[in-house]
Amino acid sequence: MFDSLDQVPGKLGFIDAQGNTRQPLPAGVDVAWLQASYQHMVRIRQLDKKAVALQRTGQMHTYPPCLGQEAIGTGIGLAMQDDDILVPYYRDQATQVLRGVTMQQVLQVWGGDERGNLFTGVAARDFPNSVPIGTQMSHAAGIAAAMKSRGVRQAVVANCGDGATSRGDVYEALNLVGVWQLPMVAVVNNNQWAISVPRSLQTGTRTLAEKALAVGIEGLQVDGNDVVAVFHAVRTALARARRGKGGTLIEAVSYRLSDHTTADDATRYRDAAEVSRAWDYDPVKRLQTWLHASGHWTPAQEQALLATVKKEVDEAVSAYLNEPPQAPDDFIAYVFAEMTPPLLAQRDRLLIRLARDAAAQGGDSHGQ
Amino acid sequence: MFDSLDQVPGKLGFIDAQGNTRQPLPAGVDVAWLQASYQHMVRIRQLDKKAVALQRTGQMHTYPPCLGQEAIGTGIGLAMQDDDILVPYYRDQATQVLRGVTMQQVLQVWGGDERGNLFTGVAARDFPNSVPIGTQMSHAAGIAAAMKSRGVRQAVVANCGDGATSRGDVYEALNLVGVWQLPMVAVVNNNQWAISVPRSLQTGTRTLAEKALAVGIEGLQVDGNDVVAVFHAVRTALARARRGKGGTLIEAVSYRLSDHTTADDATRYRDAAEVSRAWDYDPVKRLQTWLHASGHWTPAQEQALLATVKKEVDEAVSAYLNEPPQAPDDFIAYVFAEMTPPLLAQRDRLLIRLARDAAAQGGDSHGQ
Amino acid sequence: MASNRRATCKDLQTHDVTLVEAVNLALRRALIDDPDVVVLGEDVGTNGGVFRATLGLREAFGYKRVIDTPLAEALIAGISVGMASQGLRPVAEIQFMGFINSAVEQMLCHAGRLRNRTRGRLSCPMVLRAPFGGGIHAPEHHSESTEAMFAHMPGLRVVIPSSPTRAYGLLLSSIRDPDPVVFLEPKRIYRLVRQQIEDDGQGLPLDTCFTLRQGKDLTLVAWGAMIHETLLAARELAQQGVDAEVIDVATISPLDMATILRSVEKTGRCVVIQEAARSFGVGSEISARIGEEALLYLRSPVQRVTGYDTPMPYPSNESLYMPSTADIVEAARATLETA
Amino acid sequence: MASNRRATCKDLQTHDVTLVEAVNLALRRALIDDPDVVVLGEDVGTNGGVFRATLGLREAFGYKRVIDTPLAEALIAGISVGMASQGLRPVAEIQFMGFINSAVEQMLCHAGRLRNRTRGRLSCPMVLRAPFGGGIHAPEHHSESTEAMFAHMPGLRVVIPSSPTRAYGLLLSSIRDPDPVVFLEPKRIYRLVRQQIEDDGQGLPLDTCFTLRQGKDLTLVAWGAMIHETLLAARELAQQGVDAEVIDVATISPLDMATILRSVEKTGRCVVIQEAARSFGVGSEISARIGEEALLYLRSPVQRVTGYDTPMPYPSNESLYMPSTADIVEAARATLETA
Ligand SMILES: Cc1ncc(C[n+]2csc(CCOP(=O)(O)OP(=O)(O)O)c2C)c(N)n1
Ligand SMILES: Cc1ncc(C[n+]2csc(CCOP(=O)(O)OP(=O)(O)O)c2C)c(N)n1
Ligand SMILES: [Mg+2]
Ligand SMILES: [Mg+2]
Repeated sequence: MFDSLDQVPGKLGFIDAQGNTRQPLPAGVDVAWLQASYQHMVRIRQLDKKAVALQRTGQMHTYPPCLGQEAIGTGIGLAMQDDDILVPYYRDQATQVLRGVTMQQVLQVWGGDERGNLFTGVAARDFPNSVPIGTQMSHAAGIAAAMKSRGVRQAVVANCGDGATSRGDVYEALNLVGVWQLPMVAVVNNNQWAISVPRSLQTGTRTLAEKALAVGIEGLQVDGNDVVAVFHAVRTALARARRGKGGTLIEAVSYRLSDHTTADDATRYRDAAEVSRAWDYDPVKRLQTWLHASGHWTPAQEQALLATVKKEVDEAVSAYLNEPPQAPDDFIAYVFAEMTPPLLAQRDRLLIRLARDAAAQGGDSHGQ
Repeated sequence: MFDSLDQVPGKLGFIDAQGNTRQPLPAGVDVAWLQASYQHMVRIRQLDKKAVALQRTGQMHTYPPCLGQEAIGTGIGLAMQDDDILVPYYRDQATQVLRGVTMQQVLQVWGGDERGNLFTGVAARDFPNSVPIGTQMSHAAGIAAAMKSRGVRQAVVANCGDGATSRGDVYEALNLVGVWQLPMVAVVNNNQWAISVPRSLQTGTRTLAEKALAVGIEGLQVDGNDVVAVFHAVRTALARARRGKGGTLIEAVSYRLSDHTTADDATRYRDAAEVSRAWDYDPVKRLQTWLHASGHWTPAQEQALLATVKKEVDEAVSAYLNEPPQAPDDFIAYVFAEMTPPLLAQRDRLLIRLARDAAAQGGDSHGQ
Repeated sequence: MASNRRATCKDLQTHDVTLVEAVNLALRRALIDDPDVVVLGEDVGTNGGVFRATLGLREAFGYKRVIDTPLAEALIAGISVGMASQGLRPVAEIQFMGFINSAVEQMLCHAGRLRNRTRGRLSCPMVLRAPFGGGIHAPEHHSESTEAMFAHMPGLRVVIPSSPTRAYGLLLSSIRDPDPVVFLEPKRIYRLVRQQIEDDGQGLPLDTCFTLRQGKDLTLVAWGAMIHETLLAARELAQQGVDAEVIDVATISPLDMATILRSVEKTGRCVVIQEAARSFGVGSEISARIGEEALLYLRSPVQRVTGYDTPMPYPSNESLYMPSTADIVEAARATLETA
Repeated sequence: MASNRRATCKDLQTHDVTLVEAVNLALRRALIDDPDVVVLGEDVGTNGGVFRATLGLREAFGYKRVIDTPLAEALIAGISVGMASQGLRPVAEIQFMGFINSAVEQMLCHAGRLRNRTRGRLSCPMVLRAPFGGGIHAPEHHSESTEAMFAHMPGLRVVIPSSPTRAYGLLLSSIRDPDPVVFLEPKRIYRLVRQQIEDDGQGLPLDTCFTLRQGKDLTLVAWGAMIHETLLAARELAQQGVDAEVIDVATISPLDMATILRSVEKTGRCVVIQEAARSFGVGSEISARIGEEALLYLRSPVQRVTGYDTPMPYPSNESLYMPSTADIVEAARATLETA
């Protein structure tokens, strides 16, 4: 495979930034599909916006927006089969929601509540997102190895950012995918920045896709703001993986339109001009333009969509805000399958503390 | 650089297994040079043999022979300048001795005595060999970064095995070499095996050299049993590095003719036939053949060499065996620049223990 | 060849085995009993592991269940987490404990947290095995005892056998445990003694210390290879008329303090023996807990016999570092002399 | 803009700074004083670090001395070892202690051993800085306290400041120390108080605890952010007529037990406070050492106030995990009630 540069072609793309069709759309991608993708991206953008607002108003903790990367998550989510497994990173809200993770759960995780990871249904065996950058890639390889060893026709999608490609464990995992020919598709969300560190300071290679060459797997670069390109690349790679033909590294080129997280201030380290140029490539806008121009999306449809989406997100927010708190000892109860004697003692201690503090609250508080 | 496959050409070689010249020898490689290389390889092979014998007779601990890899170490050692720095792995005896590490020190290290790492002269800032596989590559990158930051015209050579290329830290270090354009030459000693695990189970790539493509540095594969090829490749890469043109990954293809270490029994996992075929590519033999055939090496010279080498190695062995032991508290004294209060207390405790045990030895022993 | 033992295992044959052979027997038993068990690591296949702990397993169970990995310890731990999350029961070998360090991140951040993070939705029933400890004249980094590092990590069990019987029973229980276990094998005593083991698949509990010798005068607490010197010390003390109780901690974390406290309440004196560096080790936890919970019973300060706060020396000096029987006897006598 | 301060530093101006600003001031001072000092890490350049500890340093000292690295912590530690071996003085930042784990191998196997391994030929004067501890409602893995792991590693110093003054002085000494230092910054109190610091380049000793409050009734031992609650507890105890001595351990390893023992010999009672998981933590070492060396002075068992043997909860429940002032007061009272 190393002989051919075809693996790392110029960016794969179908719909360009102006909403023009660059090449015939792949099988399975029709107007209904495009409308559905568009709707999902709008939905996620609304969720994202709301999450930031919740954080700004003290109703949520640090949140990593996926603004600008909605096409990646949506393309992946639509390409996956139910019995595939997702090993996400922390900007995969779009994929997760397509896999049945509720918006409320997305908010719950960033609201600091482990119950947000209690995925059900299709997502029941998906991983929660991984905070230590890169570490999730070997989980994904392990899952793929389990699939291969059981001889099932399933595959794993594992995601990470451009910065993550500097981590050795990402290389180790992809190397295993190559040598064991594992059914795994790795999608690098190249949003050009790792907090304040630009892509050019992470690695000396021209593309991130070509890192596939070092591990003997397929590699390609796609326009990560083109949901069709992401979908097509991931679907093709997943089919290949399920057929036992091995893994693929997909570099989805995009841009982080937001701050790194709500705790970050990107104006400190990047030009407003660069960001505003990046908006020209907005994945949502281009799809809207395409749908408009081709007569498959009316202002009325848009209005209706916005209303539906707003309602959906508002409901998720209110469910999130009204969720009763966890039992106080939940953080002790799930460490092991059964609480160990030391943990039982520590739980007792916790409950006594809480009773003490409650009593003190009633009277003259000496708590923290 | 990714555009050109020239970086990973077919193996570079000058003198083939039959001792034939495959292409004109590079500048600087003349008969005297070849004789010197040959002599050094013979010297190292003798040292290696003796070390194994010492281990077999209980006079040394586990030892990793470099049998079959002498050309790699010799080529590197001859290519390096005095003010370059070597970050070796544990089969770099040939390079180390060329850098002024004494044979006695080589034996001392594997005899379990830290003083074997007290290199002087040219090697005074070289690293001792690194036991945790791969970890040395980032030391080398750090040294190269220090050189670059000081603006000196020096470079680092860092070595590892084929198995080591699976370690994430090797990738991380090489990636840094690429993005910071560091003056570092990494030589992968591909001896086909990592203990019992063949090269084919480490990675899915066709060569190890092509891993350079993932980190944006030069990569090439050389015949690691051809001392001229190794020398030429390393010298060229070092010159490039010193000129500020960045790093190189050199895969030196060779074969581990010995057991992994004296604690290993390779007959458990590899064919005798494979090993005997590999002897046909013996790096020492081919150079001898070339020298013989071209009339630059006589049986008398060979005999004289063997005698000299035997004497040199025997002297090293006797120096090694007669080295007075370390002070008992040496293992405490060098942990920090100055002994800390806890360590001072522990040293006192050690000395009391030793006195106690000595007394008990005199009387009726109850030591371990 | 060991691969022929499969049939005989089924017949509940009794085996006369060393500790490392008991590990092998337990792995074999687990592979037979549970199709989800897989063994993985560097050189565990054809080579049977550098200590032969996995000898013959590849021949008996094939490539899919006995897997040589690339040389990457973070990866070995990470894929084990992934496999375990999907219901496999990976038993991964780290070749020497000195090479476990790149796996620390996976064990701390993921193995020990997956269940808690997902509130029970996913779990991580994996075992990370590693030979540990010094005394075999191995090269640098081949003699480490860093069990304290793992004991401090929430969500992990740390289990250390000190005899063939306990190796067999504790390893089986570790493999069957629904949560991750770091299983450390004292390689210095891998081949020290043989014991009769009936291969009946019987596990040993992971929540208890084992009292190896009853005694009333003082309590000696140890684990792993130091149990050997500790028992020798107890014998020597007996010759001197001192009756020592010997406790093998076995499961270092979560720690069964009840057994230790009961003993110390009886004897009033305690010596804790560890090979690891002196400060911030497992022995400190045990000593602290005794001080906190049995202070009034203590007739003498708890003593620790330990290694030094230094790296393990290169082999020519490793015996200087290692706690000896004489050290234990001396510490025991010191506790007897006070108060 | 901070970059203008360079000149003023030279004039020994007094600065009214928070702890994180004191870190910045010390880094700046070290960069000015010693051309071999380099600062490196993720986002330490233009961004000035996610907590702004390196704010303005890039502007003042340029790209060669204030270096953004790729996202790879093992690499950050590993290149620091390499740089330090050649006479540079790398001061590397790990963004959060939760991401230090892939650097463990380099710190344990190399940073702490290079001098010993080469019998003094090479050394490793590096500092690995990391903000640590919980209580700021940060995401998972942003609130860890794993200082015990590093304290157990021979050849490393582990230093933890608890005030702006001590941050400045201890960091300067850490940078100048000829051996590797893990320097952990309690981020919860990064901006809690301001202190006047004269930027005179004066370091503070790395071999001593600091007694922050004299007292005769009991000894409270803590470090890092918990010093805050500990001092509050001491004040509250004072109101109750109890005179507590407060010791800031500061240098966790090597541990200055002399100061602690002197205090406990005076007070006979001790509470050790740590935010880290309860078992196998730094507090256990301190408690064990008191039990071993001051048993006869103890009028009551040493108590530990600690976190739980669980991962730090996601932020909505982190306050349940954190030791509180009330917990310290309660433990103190308990030690006073016994014996
Ligand atoms: C191992 C590790 N190191 C550092 C961090 C802190 N951190 C969080 S996100 C981030 C940048 C990640 O960049 P990238 O991989 O490009 O993903 P992006 O956030 O841009 O989507 C960093 C350094 C972390 N979470 N994990
Ligand atoms: C991190 C680490 N893991 C495992 C080992 C044990 N070990 C020593 S050498 C070796 C194989 C190395 O193979 P390779 O890199 O090809 O070098 P070679 O020995 O063949 O020259 C292994 C697994 C080690 N030293 N370090
Ligand atoms: Mg990014
Ligand atoms: Mg090899």
